[in-house]
Amino acid sequence: MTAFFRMGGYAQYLWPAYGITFAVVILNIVWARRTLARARREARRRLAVRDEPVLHGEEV
Amino acid sequence: MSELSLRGENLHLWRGERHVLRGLGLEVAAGEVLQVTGANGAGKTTLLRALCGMLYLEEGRIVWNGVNVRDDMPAFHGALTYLGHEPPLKADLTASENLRYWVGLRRRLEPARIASALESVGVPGVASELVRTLSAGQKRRVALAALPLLSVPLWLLDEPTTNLDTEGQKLVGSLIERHIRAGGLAVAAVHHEIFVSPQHLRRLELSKS
Amino acid sequence: MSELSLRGENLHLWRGERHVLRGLGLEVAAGEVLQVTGANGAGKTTLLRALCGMLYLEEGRIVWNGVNVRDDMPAFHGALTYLGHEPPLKADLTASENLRYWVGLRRRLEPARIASALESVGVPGVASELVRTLSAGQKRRVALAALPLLSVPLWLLDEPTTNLDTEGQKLVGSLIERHIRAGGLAVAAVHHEIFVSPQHLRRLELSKS
Amino acid sequence: MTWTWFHRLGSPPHIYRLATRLTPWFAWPAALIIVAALYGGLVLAPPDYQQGDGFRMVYVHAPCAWMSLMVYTTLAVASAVGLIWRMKVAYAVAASCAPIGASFTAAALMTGMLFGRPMWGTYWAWDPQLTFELVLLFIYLGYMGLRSSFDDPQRADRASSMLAVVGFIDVPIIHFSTTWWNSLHQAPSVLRFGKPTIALPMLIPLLMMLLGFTLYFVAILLVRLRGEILRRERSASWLREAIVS
Amino acid sequence: MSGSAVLPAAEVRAVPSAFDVAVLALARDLRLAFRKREQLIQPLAFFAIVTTLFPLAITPRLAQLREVAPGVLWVGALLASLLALEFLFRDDAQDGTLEQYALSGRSLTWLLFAKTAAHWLLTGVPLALVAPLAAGALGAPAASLPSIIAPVAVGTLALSLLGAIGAALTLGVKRSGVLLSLITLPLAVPILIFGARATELAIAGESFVAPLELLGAFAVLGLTLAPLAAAAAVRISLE
Amino acid sequence: MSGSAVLPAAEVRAVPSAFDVAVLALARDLRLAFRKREQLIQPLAFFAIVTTLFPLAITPRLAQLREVAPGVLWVGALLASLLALEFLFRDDAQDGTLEQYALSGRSLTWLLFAKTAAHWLLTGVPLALVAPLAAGALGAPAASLPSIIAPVAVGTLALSLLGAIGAALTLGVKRSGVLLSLITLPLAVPILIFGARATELAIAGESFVAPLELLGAFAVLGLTLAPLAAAAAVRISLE
Ligand code: HEM
Ligand SMILES: Nc1ncnc2c1ncn2[C@@H]1O[C@H](COP(=O)(O)OP(=O)(O)OP(=O)(O)O)[C@@H](O)[C@H]1O
Ligand SMILES: Nc1ncnc2c1ncn2[C@@H]1O[C@H](COP(=O)(O)OP(=O)(O)OP(=O)(O)O)[C@@H](O)[C@H]1O
Ligand SMILES: [Mg+2]
Ligand SMILES: [Mg+2]
Repeated sequence: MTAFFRMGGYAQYLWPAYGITFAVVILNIVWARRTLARARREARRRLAVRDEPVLHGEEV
Repeated sequence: MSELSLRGENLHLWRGERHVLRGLGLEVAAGEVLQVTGANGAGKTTLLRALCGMLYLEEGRIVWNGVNVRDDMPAFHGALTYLGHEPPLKADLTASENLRYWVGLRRRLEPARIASALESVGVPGVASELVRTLSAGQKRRVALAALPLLSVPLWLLDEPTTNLDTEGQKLVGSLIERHIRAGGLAVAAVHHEIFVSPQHLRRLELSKS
Repeated sequence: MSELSLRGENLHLWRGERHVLRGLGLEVAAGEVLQVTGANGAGKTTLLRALCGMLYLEEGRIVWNGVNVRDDMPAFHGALTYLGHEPPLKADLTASENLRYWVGLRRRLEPARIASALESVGVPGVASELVRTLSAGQKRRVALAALPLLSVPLWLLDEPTTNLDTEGQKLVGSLIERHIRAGGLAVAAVHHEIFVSPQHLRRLELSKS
Repeated sequence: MTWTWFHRLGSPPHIYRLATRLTPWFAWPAALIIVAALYGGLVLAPPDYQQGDGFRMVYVHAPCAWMSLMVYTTLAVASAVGLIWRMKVAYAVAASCAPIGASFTAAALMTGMLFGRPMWGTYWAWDPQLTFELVLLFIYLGYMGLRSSFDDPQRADRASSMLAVVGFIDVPIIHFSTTWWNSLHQAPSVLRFGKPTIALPMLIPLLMMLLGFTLYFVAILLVRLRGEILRRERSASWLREAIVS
Repeated sequence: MSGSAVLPAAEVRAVPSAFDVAVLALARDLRLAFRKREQLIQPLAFFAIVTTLFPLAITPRLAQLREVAPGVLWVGALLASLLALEFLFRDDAQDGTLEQYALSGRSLTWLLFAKTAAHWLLTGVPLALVAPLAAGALGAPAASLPSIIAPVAVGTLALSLLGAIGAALTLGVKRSGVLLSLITLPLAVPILIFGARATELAIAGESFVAPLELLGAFAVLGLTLAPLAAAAAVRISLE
Repeated sequence: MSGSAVLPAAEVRAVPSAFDVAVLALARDLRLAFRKREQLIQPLAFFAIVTTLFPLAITPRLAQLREVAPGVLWVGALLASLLALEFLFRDDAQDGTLEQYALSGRSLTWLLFAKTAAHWLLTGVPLALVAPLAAGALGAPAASLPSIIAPVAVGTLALSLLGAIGAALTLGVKRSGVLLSLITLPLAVPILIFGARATELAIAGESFVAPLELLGAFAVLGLTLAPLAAAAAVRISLE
């Protein structure tokens, strides 16, 4: 097992590389979900405004 | 069809999260000026910029002489001039150079016409002074001098009387009056009275959303 | 000596080749507002900037509470605020951040006061919006909100009503009125009527050279 | 008639619903394949005769590098489609690609550097492929910077799409630079014309990784795409239906 | 025909040609530059500073300086050209000039071509003229100095054209700042590489025709494509 | 005492101290920078681009790059720092903030000190943190990289302080631009020389205490003198 983690002496480069890659993988998932959630919130707010009656536009 | 006309139909526009124009309709014909009024933040600037195609309309269309302007933007732009909150003058050019380069993009101009235009807006002395050294009202007058020189039919004016003294505010009225009498049309956002004869004037009041 | 007063004596000033202020004298006492009028280019902005020491006077002196201001510039600056043609707001800060940093240089401020100041100038909703996204009149109102917060006795206002709707122009009047009733004094360059009670108002008409 | 599918492709509500439905079909296979490939690459594959266990870094480096190029290609193609056919959804795809691609380009650079230290004895060299990969990162950043500096999403779409199309020249430069110049970096051994040049037990996990990351990319893209569509669609009544679901 | 009073027939004939408009815009930019002299000297000053600082920061041994001279020269020229580009467009965006261009209904291709030409005349040409001096200071032999001019002149032309596209893309943006560099520099890398190569050969006294031809090819490509692309970009960002 | 209503006694006590004012101004600049992210990344992007362009233009051979690395690093840092300085003051001059500072009656020394600190925090510190990466890319051995940070950090502090004087002198000038560089750069030459020397020694793995101490001396001198000089300069240019 320790041999596995030592990776033939390359551990100090190999594990950071894996760490970086999977950090990016996870981050992308989190980011994507968060942008979707934010877009939904904004859309909801817009819909609320839209439901109000049209106030202006009358010529006097 | 030979009559000039500008029509906005069902205009919808958001700025950021605000639904500023909500189904607005308007119409101006040759010989008319449409005064847009409304409280600060009601959307006057937004409307004017949308009319000249600088803001994207979510819905609705703008019709110039019966043609949707999206179909021929350059022709529409060639027929209008827009004057915004800030006069589009180069601080390091003189007043007459500014007019020469600004108007010269669209019309051949004799220098004499520039001089007489500056005189007609009450700043005959500034022709060869750098715009950097002019007072706020003098700058505004130089920008106004460009309007008749451009000789385009449609004027979109956003608070053209800013920084002007009372005499200057009358001047704006008479500039517009002369323009629409010659068959032009104008949309102007002005808070106070515009000095034009009432039969030419129409009003559009924007209310704050 | 305990009464606040501002006096200008024999002010002379050139801008470039123009002799703009030519032996001008003026006086304002606590409880008064001096309205400076004059055609565009008459020298209103020049006068206001000279009064707060940002333009070099060729001749003459400015006296604050009996003391020549040259003798104690920081004290004089600490007692005045100057609002020019352009509201000094950072486009990338929100309205309330702008006020916090601008006023905070001079006074400790609770956030609640900023909110109420914005409300008193009619833009309660913009506190947390970037100034970049405000309309011209909304920006002007935010700048006006700073005036009472600063609580300095002398206001120098250069066309404070620019871009404001009619309700906003009344607002400027009532801001000034409240200030001078509390013993402050103001010099304001405004083309049209200022809405303050006539007994507080004095006028200075600059004629064009 | 035959073009109905194309128009449906351009219809935001349709795409929105499709994206919602398809996401799990990409996400779960991606997870499974990547985990299997990890096992294959870290445990099953024998050490390289030259690079020893260090070669196992390729199982993260190559997918990252592959993502950086593939995502940019998607971005550029979507941009071109948007410019030519004025298709809103294509712009939304392009906009969704950028942050994904940029992050994987950064990852490719970093894993490459970690790879380079034991293999070449240096973290960095001014080798054409490496340099242009760095340039690709700058292009991604420029694209995102350009997008974010427009207030108006429609303008942002069109302006940034032109940049994306112009910037595409960088992708073939990166891919073929190892063949054009004789460089430090390994020439393509998998993605080449003809047969791959590495041993099978090493190759299979690598191929699985590439496949897994591609599926993963599609899944992330679909989620981001929905956000972009929601942000663009202001008027349609289906918005209500979309956010209720 | 009430419109005729506003646009009488005589006026319609008075509309200047696209070429006239370009000449006018060019004249305007040049006049402005000569009036704001700092805009004129800014690129030169920047270039001079970069090439002066460099020998101070590394070793003053000329032999070594000569080796890095092409790099210093070209990085300096590239950055100087780019800074001026930002300058040229930022001012016009701020004071509303570009808005007026876009709303004039005139062909933007020609207007942008004029702005690009002004940029090259105001930065590329002076840089090309000063480059031999800088190269000399960095230890290039006197005989090689005249041949420094051509690559810099051609390279900066290509840079100006490339920069025009970037500038046009960022035209709708109020605060472009670093964005323009970020967009343009990655695409300018080939010009830099071939330019430095040409200068290196010139300093070594060898024939630099091959890289110069490549630079020329970039410039010609740019001349034919850049104004079109830039105009398309402007139309896009102001539509 | 009618003035008392305008300035009641309670209000007078509410006047913040000079230090509070400085903290407020610093907070403002930092907040602004984090909001306009391009202002934050501008110096870093510039530095990154310069250090990327050099190897492309000179030679990709690391052995040779290593010799010019200190020069590239310091010229890049100097220019990045200076460009940001112009930015930091230009915006404030344009929107009237500096005018309000000058008319506030508060000590300009502290306000300018705050602006200088903001400048260093926003450019010097990030540059110092990125410099090892750049040095590594230019072939500096990995072991030497941590020791790259200190000279750059101290040197950029001295640069910021020096730049503040220049910026203050050009404050009354609306379009400072190139003027600032012309005033500041000649004075920055000693910092450049000692900084490059320190970096050179650091890369070679030798002791760089001597030049670092000199840089430190410049910084300390700057800390004591620069805010005073800058405030005097502002008072002159706004009188
Ligand atoms: C910072 C340094 C590095 C960068 C920026 C980098 C970049 C890239 C890129 C862009 C690719 C994709 C190429 C393509 O699909 O055309 C790639 C693939 C690859 N890289 Fe790197 N690389 C770096 C260092 C290394 C090192 C040190 C090694 C190993 C000695 C390495 C081994 C590989 C391998 C095996 C592939 C897969 C090629 C294939 O089979 O198609 N890389 N790298
Ligand atoms: N920097 C300058 N250099 C030269 N002349 C100047 C300068 N600034 C102003 N002037 C001149 O001084 C005169 C007064 O200008 P000022 O701005 O004070 O006028 P004003 O009364 O404020 O006008 P407005 O109502 O238009 O604001 C003007 O004729 C102007 O041309
Ligand atoms: N870029 C923007 N982002 C977000 N909101 C904006 C933006 N520009 C304007 N707005 C908002 O749109 C509304 C209308 O602004 P607009 O400038 O059209 O008002 P206006 O009627 O011209 O007001 P004023 O009389 O003050 O000039 C305002 O509430 C403003 O806050
Ligand atoms: Mg408005
Ligand atoms: Mg004035």
